[in-house]
Amino acid sequence: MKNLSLDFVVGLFVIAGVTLLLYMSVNIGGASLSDAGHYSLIAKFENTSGLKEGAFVEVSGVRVGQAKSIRFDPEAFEAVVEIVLEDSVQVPEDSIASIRTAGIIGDRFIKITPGGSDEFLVQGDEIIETEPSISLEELVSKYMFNNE
Amino acid sequence: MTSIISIDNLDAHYDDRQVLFDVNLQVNPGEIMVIMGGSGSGKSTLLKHLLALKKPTQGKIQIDGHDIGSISSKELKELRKKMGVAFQGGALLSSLTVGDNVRLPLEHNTNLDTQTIDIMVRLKLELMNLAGFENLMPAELSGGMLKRAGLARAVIMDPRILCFDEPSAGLDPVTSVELDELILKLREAMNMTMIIVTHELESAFKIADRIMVLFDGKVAMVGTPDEIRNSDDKRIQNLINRKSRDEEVDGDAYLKRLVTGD
Amino acid sequence: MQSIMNGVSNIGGYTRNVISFIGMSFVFLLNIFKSLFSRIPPIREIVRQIQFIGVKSLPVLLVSSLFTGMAVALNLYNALIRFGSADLLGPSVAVGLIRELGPVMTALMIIARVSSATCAEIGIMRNEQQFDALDCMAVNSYRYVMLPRLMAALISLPILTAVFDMVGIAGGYIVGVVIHGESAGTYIQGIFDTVTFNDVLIGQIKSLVFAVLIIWIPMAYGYFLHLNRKAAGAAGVSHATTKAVVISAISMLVMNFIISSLML
Amino acid sequence: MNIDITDFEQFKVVKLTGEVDLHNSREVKNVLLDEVDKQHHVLVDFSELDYIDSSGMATLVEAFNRSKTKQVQFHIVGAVGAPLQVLKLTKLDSVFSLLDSIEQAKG
Repeated sequence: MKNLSLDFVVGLFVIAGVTLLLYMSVNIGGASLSDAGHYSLIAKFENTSGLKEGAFVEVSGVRVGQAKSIRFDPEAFEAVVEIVLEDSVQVPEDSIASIRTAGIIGDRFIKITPGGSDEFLVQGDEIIETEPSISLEELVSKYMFNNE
Repeated sequence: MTSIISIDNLDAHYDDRQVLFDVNLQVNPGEIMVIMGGSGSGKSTLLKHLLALKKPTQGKIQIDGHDIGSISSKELKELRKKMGVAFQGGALLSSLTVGDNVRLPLEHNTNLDTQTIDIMVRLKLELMNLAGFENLMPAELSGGMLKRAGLARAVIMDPRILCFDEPSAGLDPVTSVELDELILKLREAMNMTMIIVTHELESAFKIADRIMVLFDGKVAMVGTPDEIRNSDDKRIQNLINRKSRDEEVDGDAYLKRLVTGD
Repeated sequence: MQSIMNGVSNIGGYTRNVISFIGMSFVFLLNIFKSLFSRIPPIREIVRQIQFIGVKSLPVLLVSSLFTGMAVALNLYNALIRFGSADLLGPSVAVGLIRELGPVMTALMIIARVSSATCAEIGIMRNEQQFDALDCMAVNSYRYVMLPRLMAALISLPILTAVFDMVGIAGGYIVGVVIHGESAGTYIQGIFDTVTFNDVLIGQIKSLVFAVLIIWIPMAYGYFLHLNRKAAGAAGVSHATTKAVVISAISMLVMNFIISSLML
Repeated sequence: MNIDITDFEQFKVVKLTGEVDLHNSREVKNVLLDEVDKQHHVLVDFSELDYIDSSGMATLVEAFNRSKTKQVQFHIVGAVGAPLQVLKLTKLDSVFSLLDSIEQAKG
């Protein structure tokens, strides 16, 4: 009986602990256990400054996916961002991907502004129209430069 | 008769200090060999070498035909199954009950049924007058009981060789006599070869077939109890007559030790 | 002149001892891992050790994590409110806990509770010749004594770290939402939006590495107790325990920095 | 070690030859328990037995205990030398019924 209760307590500890770990990884951390239910698109930006891998993707302010990878294309001098979206989210082919900032010191995220086309992008397609991230300094210096 | 244990020209060191000098010993099968000496004489070190817990600086130890200096770890494991060791304080695992301690070698080295093991454990505990202590923890036992439980564990595999470190140290005279009788009974029934390390003269003379006397890491004498008693070696006579080791004091050397510590 | 010579050779001797101890400790760790493959690990012992390392650490961990979370939230709130960014409280507390404070504080609590006890226990086993006895019984003491503790630590620490993180975040919730009246939705949704799987992963990798460090070091100090002949016996055990705790804590913190900088 | 089983009157005589130790006591156990379970009266013949260790003794204790619940006779015959010493050392001579010869079992 003594051994049984020891086993029971330890078993409970391990089961509860692993559940908690999985909850943390999947729900809070947003790890996807499988690739099913998702597809990915490509968007090329002139400047992704401040955007991080794992940054979320919004359509109309709703979080629908995340930036999976960001790499530099040395030939075109562009940043290539791989965006992973849920299957239920369909993006018209003339949509615009732009990098925005949440709040003044908040994270950068990708905003997709849907276009009007009836054709939808599928796995591996590219969002042609993009707007790069705008840095505050650039904005300010532009304003000062124009005023000169 | 070929000897079951033979030690040839054994030297041993602790760091830079030499503790055994050219020790030689042959032990015959079924013999009770007592290794006797005062504290610091190197007898515990000798035992450590016999158990292959320490590597000799020089010399050879053969047990049951195996040179334990060059033995493979697999052979050593097999050899150790044939050897039982009872340590001075019992050396029972403090996290296990007495019963679990005694059954440990069986559970690790045999595939006997649990019930058979149970009965074997109780047989040995009965033998050591420890019936009913099976489920106690080692911390709940007295020193003498720990020693007997350690002995029970040492003989649980019915080893051919039993090594016993200080059987009577720290025991009251009655318990110590009981333990001596138990050792003799064990030898008679199981025909074990025994190596017993002790500093107790009385028990040594009672149980030994032969005695080896160590002084400062050197063998002073090996012989039967009678030969030892009749020896004219002054140090042995001092040991037997319980005289302190008065030596001639060299005044100059003494002064030097006091002043410089050398 | 003589004293300079002595000083130099003391340093040399000390260095030699340290290096040989480090070498032996690595062989020791290797032997533990090797014993994993020799036979079925002793499950009974592993369960017992999880009970000791994991289950019994829960109460102290719950209290310390709650107050750590609250203290962190309190400080962050006071800093963030100056920039008008109190809505970032949730994410800040969560990321700080999951990446840094959770693994480190959990490891520190386990060092205080388990490492010291383990070193003392193994040191006493060495003193009482229990390892000699195991050797003589042909029982592999690595497999029987060390492996269960290592496995139990590897299982328990990630779980304890997760508990610490979650309770700490709850502590932050108490300070931010209950005491200072920030919006509960902002606090919680901010965490969901900000914390990435990478953050959780780093925290968990840390807790696994710490688990090895803080159980291996005290075990090695206890196991090699007899080699330091100047400090044997009870004094040796207390000396080794103190040293093991200090070295465990320091190497854990150094390793924390290394992992953080490698995985940022 | 060898195990021979012969019949004598109402008894099965299990004769152990050689040495019983950790490696073969399980075999002895299977034979003895098997006979006892078949409601046979058992005589264990020790006369050719050179050595028996405590696992062998434990085995005999198990079989003897089983014989009591099955209410069959269980005797040890012709124990001399080392096996007898072991029986005496473990005080099992007071537990088992020891006979000098097989013929004794009849009366």
